[in-house]
Amino acid sequence: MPFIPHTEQDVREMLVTIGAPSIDALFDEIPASLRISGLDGIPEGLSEMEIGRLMGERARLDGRPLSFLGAGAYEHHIPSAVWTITTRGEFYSAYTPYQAEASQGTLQLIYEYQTMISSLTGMEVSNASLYDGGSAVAEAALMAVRAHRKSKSLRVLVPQTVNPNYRRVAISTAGNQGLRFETVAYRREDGCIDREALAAYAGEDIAALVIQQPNFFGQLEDVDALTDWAHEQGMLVIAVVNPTSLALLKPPGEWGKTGADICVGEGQPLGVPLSSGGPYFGFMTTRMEYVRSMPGRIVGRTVDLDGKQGYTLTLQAREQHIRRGKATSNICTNQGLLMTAATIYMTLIGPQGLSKVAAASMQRSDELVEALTQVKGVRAAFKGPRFHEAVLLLDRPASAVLRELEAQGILGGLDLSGDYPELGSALLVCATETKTAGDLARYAAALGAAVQKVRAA
Amino acid sequence: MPFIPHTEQDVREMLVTIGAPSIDALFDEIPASLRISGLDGIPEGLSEMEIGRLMGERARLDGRPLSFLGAGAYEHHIPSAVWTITTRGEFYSAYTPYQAEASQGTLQLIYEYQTMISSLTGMEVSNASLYDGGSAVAEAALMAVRAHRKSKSLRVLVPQTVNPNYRRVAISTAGNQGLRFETVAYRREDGCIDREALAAYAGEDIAALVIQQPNFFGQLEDVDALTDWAHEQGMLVIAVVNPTSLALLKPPGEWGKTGADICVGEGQPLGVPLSSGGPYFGFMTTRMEYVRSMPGRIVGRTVDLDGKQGYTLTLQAREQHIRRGKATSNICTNQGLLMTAATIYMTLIGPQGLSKVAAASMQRSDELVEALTQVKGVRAAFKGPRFHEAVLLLDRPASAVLRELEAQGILGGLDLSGDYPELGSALLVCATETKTAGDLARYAAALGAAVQKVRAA
Amino acid sequence: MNQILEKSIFEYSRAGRSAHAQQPPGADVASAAQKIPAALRRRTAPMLPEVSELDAVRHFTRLSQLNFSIDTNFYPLGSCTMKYNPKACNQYAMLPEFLARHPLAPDTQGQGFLSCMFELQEMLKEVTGMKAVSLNPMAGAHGEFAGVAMIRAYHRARGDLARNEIIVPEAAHGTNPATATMCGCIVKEIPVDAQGDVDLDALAKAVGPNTAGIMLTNPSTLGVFERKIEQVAKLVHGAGGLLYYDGANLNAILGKVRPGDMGFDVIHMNLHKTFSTPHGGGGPGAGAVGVSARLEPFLPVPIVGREGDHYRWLSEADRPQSIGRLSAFMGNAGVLLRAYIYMRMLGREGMSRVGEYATLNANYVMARLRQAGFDLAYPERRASHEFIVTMKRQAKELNVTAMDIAKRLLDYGFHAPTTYFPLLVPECLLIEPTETESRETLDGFVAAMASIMAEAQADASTLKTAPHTMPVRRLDDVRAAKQLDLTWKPVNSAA
Amino acid sequence: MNQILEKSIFEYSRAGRSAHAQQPPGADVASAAQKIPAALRRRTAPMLPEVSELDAVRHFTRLSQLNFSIDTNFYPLGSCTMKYNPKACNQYAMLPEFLARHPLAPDTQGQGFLSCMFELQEMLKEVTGMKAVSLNPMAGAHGEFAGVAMIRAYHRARGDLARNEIIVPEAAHGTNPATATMCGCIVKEIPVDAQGDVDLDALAKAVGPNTAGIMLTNPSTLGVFERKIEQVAKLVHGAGGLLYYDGANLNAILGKVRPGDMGFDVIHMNLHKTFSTPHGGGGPGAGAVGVSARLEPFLPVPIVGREGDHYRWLSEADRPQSIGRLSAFMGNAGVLLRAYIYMRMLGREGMSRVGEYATLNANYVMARLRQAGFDLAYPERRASHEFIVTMKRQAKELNVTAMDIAKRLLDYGFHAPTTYFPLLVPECLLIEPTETESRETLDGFVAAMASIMAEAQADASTLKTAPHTMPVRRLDDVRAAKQLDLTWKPVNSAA
Ligand SMILES: Cc1ncc(COP(=O)(O)O)c(C=O)c1O
Ligand SMILES: Cc1ncc(COP(=O)(O)O)c(C=O)c1O
Repeated sequence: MPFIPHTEQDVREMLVTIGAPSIDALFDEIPASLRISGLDGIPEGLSEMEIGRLMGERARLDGRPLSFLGAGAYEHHIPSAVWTITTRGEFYSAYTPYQAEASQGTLQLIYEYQTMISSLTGMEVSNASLYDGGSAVAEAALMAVRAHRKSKSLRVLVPQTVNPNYRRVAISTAGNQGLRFETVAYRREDGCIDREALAAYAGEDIAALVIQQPNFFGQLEDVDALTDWAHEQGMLVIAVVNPTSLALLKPPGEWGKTGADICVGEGQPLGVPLSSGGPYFGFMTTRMEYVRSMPGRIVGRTVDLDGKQGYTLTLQAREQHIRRGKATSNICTNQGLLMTAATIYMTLIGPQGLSKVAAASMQRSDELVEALTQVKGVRAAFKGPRFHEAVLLLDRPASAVLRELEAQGILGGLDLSGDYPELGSALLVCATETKTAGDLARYAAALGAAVQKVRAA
Repeated sequence: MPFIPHTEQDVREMLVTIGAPSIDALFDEIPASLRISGLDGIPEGLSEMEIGRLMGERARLDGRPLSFLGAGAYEHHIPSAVWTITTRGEFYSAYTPYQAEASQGTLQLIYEYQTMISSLTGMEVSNASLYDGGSAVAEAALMAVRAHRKSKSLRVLVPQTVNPNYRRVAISTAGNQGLRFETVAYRREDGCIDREALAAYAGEDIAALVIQQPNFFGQLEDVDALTDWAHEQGMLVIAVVNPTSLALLKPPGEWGKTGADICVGEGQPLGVPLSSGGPYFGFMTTRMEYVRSMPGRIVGRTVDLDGKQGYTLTLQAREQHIRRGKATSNICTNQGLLMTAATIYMTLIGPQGLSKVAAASMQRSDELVEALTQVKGVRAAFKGPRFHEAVLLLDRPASAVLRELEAQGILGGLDLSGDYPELGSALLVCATETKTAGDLARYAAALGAAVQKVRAA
Repeated sequence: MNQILEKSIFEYSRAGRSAHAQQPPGADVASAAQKIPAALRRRTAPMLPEVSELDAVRHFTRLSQLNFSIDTNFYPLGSCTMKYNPKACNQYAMLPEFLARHPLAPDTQGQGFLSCMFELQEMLKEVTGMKAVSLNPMAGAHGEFAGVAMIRAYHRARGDLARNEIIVPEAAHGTNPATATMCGCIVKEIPVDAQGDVDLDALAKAVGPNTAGIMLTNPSTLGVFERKIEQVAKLVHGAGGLLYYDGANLNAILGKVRPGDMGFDVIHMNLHKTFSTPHGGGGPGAGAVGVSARLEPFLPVPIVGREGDHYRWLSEADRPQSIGRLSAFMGNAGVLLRAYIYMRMLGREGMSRVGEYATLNANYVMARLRQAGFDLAYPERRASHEFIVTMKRQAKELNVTAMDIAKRLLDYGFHAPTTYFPLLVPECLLIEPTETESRETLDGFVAAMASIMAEAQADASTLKTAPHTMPVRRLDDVRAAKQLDLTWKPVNSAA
Repeated sequence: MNQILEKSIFEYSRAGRSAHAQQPPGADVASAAQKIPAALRRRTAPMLPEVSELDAVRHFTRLSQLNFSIDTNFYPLGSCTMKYNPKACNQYAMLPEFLARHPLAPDTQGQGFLSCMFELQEMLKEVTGMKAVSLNPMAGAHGEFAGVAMIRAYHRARGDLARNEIIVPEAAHGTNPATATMCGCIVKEIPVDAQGDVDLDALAKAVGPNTAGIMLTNPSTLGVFERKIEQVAKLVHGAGGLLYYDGANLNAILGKVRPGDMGFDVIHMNLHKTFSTPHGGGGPGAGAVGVSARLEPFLPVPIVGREGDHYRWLSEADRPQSIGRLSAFMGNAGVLLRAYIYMRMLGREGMSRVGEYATLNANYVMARLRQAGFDLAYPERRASHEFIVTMKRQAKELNVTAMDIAKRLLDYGFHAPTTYFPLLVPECLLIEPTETESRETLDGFVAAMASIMAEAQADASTLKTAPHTMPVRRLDDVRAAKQLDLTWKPVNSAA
């Protein structure tokens, strides 16, 4: 019996101890009318050897195309040590560290994570992870509304330059509590928040402004001015950031005169494989004054009976298992293992390394844009500084071009026509430190051919 | 500096402590005439990301053909847990357990290994591994000569049915001490040791007879009669066995009236990946009476100062670090990690599982022979019982047929024409539990086509 | 477990040290920074550790050894289903192609992955008896959220706008009321009776035209099967409400009875419990949701659909009534792969055995602890896959609490059961052995419990000051919450 | 490290239990057995454990925690070069294609693997200054064997049949004389002088017409560079002998001086030392051999050759004078891949830094221990990558031995240095920090040594009964060797 250790003798003797005639008798409190006799729709069990073969075949089906996709999930080098250690049974198969004395490994690691991510974002405190970047934005909006001292407003401004999927998640999640997310247009010339559109909200009672930096287009927003403007309007500022970029970009804690109030983002770039979209983790940091409004677990350092330092979950009164219906969030299981990987990643990559990853990614993406815009009919959509993504405009339908590229084993970027039809045929492309000059050249050549082919068709 | 932690400040301060002006000065005892200034022939260093990419490309070059090769290295299912645990840093990066108190994990594991492999081979004691199956045969021959109480002979009989590479290794290794390996022919009808050829040695002063079971052709030797004959002649018997087969085959400890004297073999089938030929491990077991003649490390159970049970290396007086020129062998570093994997493998597979692996492998190889001999011009070389390998005779040159198969992504077996030219065009093929009916059918179809193509050419 | 504490990674850090092989070659930080407008540039480096690769490996390896885990210890944590996580699930979910696949890669570059997801949906439908499944939610609570959001969307779609009350039994897990609140609902708690079943009278009084639905787990968190489930369903449905099944306890009934057959309209499954994906020291999980036909249109997107031989994502366009997206991409894909592998390895029979042997183990430990003199919260009832011991008597007589027992168990090499949940049973220990533990391990646990009881009678201080063999002794939680110390600060800095 | 002992895996075993998912499906044992003649069949099952997968995982995970290792502890084991084993080397050597490749697969199905091997040969030639390399030997001692066998083959090929004496300095590692014997040679030991250099007079007396060669490591196992190496070479070559270089200490001189330039004719390299492949609790290693031009024809096969763009194995046919094969296939291929990856990551500069920083670390620890009052075996000399402390004085004055220090160090979380080797220095500790350890770790080690010395002066019994914090206290080796207990036996069996 796979994963069940019982011998026939065990079962017999255990039933005697229990005083039951059969295992089936243990289910005698279940109304007979409800009992089923089996699960005919489930295939027969496979041995590990068989499932290994099957999964190998399926993996090969997926292939390994050369990808220039970004849009919220980024291909970065992951040091071998990261997952070698992360998947050690003691991390992999432990539960939430409720028994602190038997969980100092996980607890200390979370404390170290909190330190790193707080410093990276320039904020004072962090939780131990949320589900992903999208849900972190939703939680941040709920938190902003909850934490706002002066306003009871349920309105949150979410510019169009915020990842459209984050906006969707925020609406699906926080919309249920009546939060209203209002979009703000972007400027066509630089792909940044349209300050005039924003100015229209001046003087209104709004809980928070969400600012994504770099924004969904990869462009850099003028975060200081935006933050100060929002604060002047009495709004809190929710920063949505790419952690890699923070090696070079001003951290949210330093935006404007007083810094953003809540900072969230997708932790995936920090050592988490792309893996079809998950598991990733959302990070969230904030000012100490808002710590009791924060959702999710938090670890604190304390002392034991002998005065020895140790770590434990703290501020649990915010959480559902204590506060139930009045908790700051319903989150229970979080994304601990991914946070573990990220902590090891940040340790291995270090401050210099992260700067280099960020710089190399910027360089590669600049070179990519340079190379691709040599192709006839391809041009950059926006002016102004970027991080490691860019929007390209094509004179032929992006979907058709992407299909041609796919046939060459290249994933050429994200077709923006669904979310940003006003851009026409637009592609969001990304290159990180993992791309070589050869990769870029290969893409450029293939794009030239693809555009020509589509034009000819 | 990859893998060097020193900061510039560290270096400066450490040199002050040492009292040396520079690192270079630390080499001032080396005659200047010998100093080199660098290693120009070594390429520049690669980051982990770059080497990862390079190795990925090289791995893809090697491909993943469907293989029916055996001949001493066998494809078996390896439970995921085996290498997950084996590569844990505490096993992977530890040294030989010289400090027993800080190495109880490795030591207890070796003791458990010794128990398992002794029982599997039906012998009393085991060492903690030798380099591989081939070198184990060489060590066994040396040991037999050393341990033989009555004979000083340096002659060892090694039938042709013993893996030709094992014979080569034995000669290259033990030949230096004057051991003479004399071959014994096999019978053409059943591929087993020719008893008549053997009988020619009756009455001679010979240290040992080597018997491989199943033999190199996959055929089963009449081990009882051979063992008894050898013992009657005053020879020791060295058994060379496939550990998987021992789930079904009589263990060497029970061969004939009193059992073989030394048992060795290649441990690879027990959870070790094929990996181009290594690292594997040689196992060696023997009777208690010969334990002091055994090469390699041995672990014993003992007690500590408090009378608590614990494990330690023992009988070290046999070994080179104590006995130096008079040691039983020069072996020092062995194949501990592979033995670790094998111990976990044997634990996970269990006695029933190993029987099933052996049975399934026999079945698959019977089916393979059945399917392949349907092809015109292909027939089985030998009659008589087999384990999981078989020799096929082709009416066209094996090398040409294999090349055709390779083009279909199939490694069709080993061409025996080099080592056994008397067989004509012969292929040694193997199928284990990893092969499906579909795999066999694919091979059979491809073989049909290949033979036809060669015939046409 | 290691007993020696490990210093902070920041104490290893030295300016200028690095794990050099991890840094991308040829990066020109200065010129990249130059391209960033000065005002947007970072001015001071983040405080990430500056250590060698060996320092990092050694530090985190040592930290790992400070943990209990399934791979090292029996972990009978009630409600959490801490069963063996097969290594194969991890290995095959981490095949290079799966890891490298970008979430926005087209369906055509993911037929392998998508086929696994489709089949997982189908299998989850079968084991739960639901009509349709969405794999998006990333944990149980996230699944609850999806479920309650669908209930609300359902009522709203019917113009039934007043229904904003969610009923939960008092024994419910904290996520249930918290979820209801997150969905903008009002929580109504109802009591359970002395046998652990829902108080039907109270329920009858609670339901009404505002009832959106009820959230139940069955077997409940009291470790017993809700015998009146059919009446409950009738009452709630009769009042126009829907039934939500908290699948945290699905392990208990796998292959024996299905939520869909009990009348539930929506269910979440904790794949990290029932389907053995790892808990990872807090996560990730996966909280797939299943629904009856009437809720199908509201399922969160994306969902995997099959058209002939081709698998593709169904999104908002295919499901216009969907409650929408709950994650930026499609949930915890890698966790789902692990669950898929696990389910395929177990297969039809294996799946049914889970419930059987989880129940056998729980009833066995219950029987043996009862013999050893422990008080059961529901002595008349069968245990489901878990059961409750109450230390109420001992708390009075010996002044030892459930927490003392829990801490002392750690010294015996066993992780503590869940303590103080469910809240309504005083001094409770919720014990869930799971089906993957051998009888010898269970016997060892019972022996430890008996020995601890004897210690309590001899000298309770051994328990009150436990644990004694962990890297730290009992930690001061009150201080942790009062003197917040949430990030490491350099010794010289003004903390 | 875990302090709690783990019971034997056989104590977990129960008849009929199994890790079921590991068993091949559809195997029919009875009918397979039927095909085996009754006399050849196994009658009783082997005593392999019958346990669940969880039991196995838990048992071996717990066992692992009972070990010190590089990944958890500083391990200054002299002569063993216990440096960090980069995780990348393991990960990329274990790519599925590499693991699946059959050793007899044709060259055409292995150009990726073979190109790595070829380049590894080339790199090893460069760092050693030798003319040609064979990767076959599976450990240092195996490489020694190959080397001495080649020396013999060389003399034999020249008809110089009397040369069967191998000279080794008394400080040589045990494998050196053992290897000479294995090769059928006679061992002649020669002394070293007070400074640790070879006694040239003794050498001059030892060489002669029977001299096959000399085996040396340089720096020697005394931790010092053999300054008279050029004279040694001249003397031995002059007498018609060849020079063998034991590469165990190559780490010390990487990029600074090359054995080939010193006059050595043949060398083995311990890839598991200098090139950081893991020690694996005892192995595997890899003992590639390099030779000067005159020995090239004798190299063990197979060797990787390149023809244009194509790599192929060279075998006996290509190298008719080869000493032959030393392994069934081609040595420890997977270990060689790890060494290749390591060397490529280090590259040209990194390779030279190894020797520099290994030497820096050793001289630093030596200087600090001297300050702390420890006696050095060769106080006048530079340390190479290792050095010797002698406890001779303390043994007399305080009755504490090198072994006592070693055992007590374990309590401080440090693996002990090599003790009682080389044999000629009384009460010696051979200390090799390696280049991958940080200064802070070295300082911690020195502090521990100083503290132990203080303990020795205060109350030597603390040391004599050490270790105190390991899972077991000092073990009775004498009993282990006298009352041999080498396999587990069921309690009921007559043991
Ligand atoms: C009964 C019950 N419901 C819901 C949950 C929440 O699940 P998750 O932690 O996956 O969010 C849990 C988890 O502990 C639980 O035990
Ligand atoms: C100086 C010296 N020579 C030779 C050897 C033997 O090498 P191996 O253990 O790889 O066989 C060693 C290993 O400890 C050594 O230190």
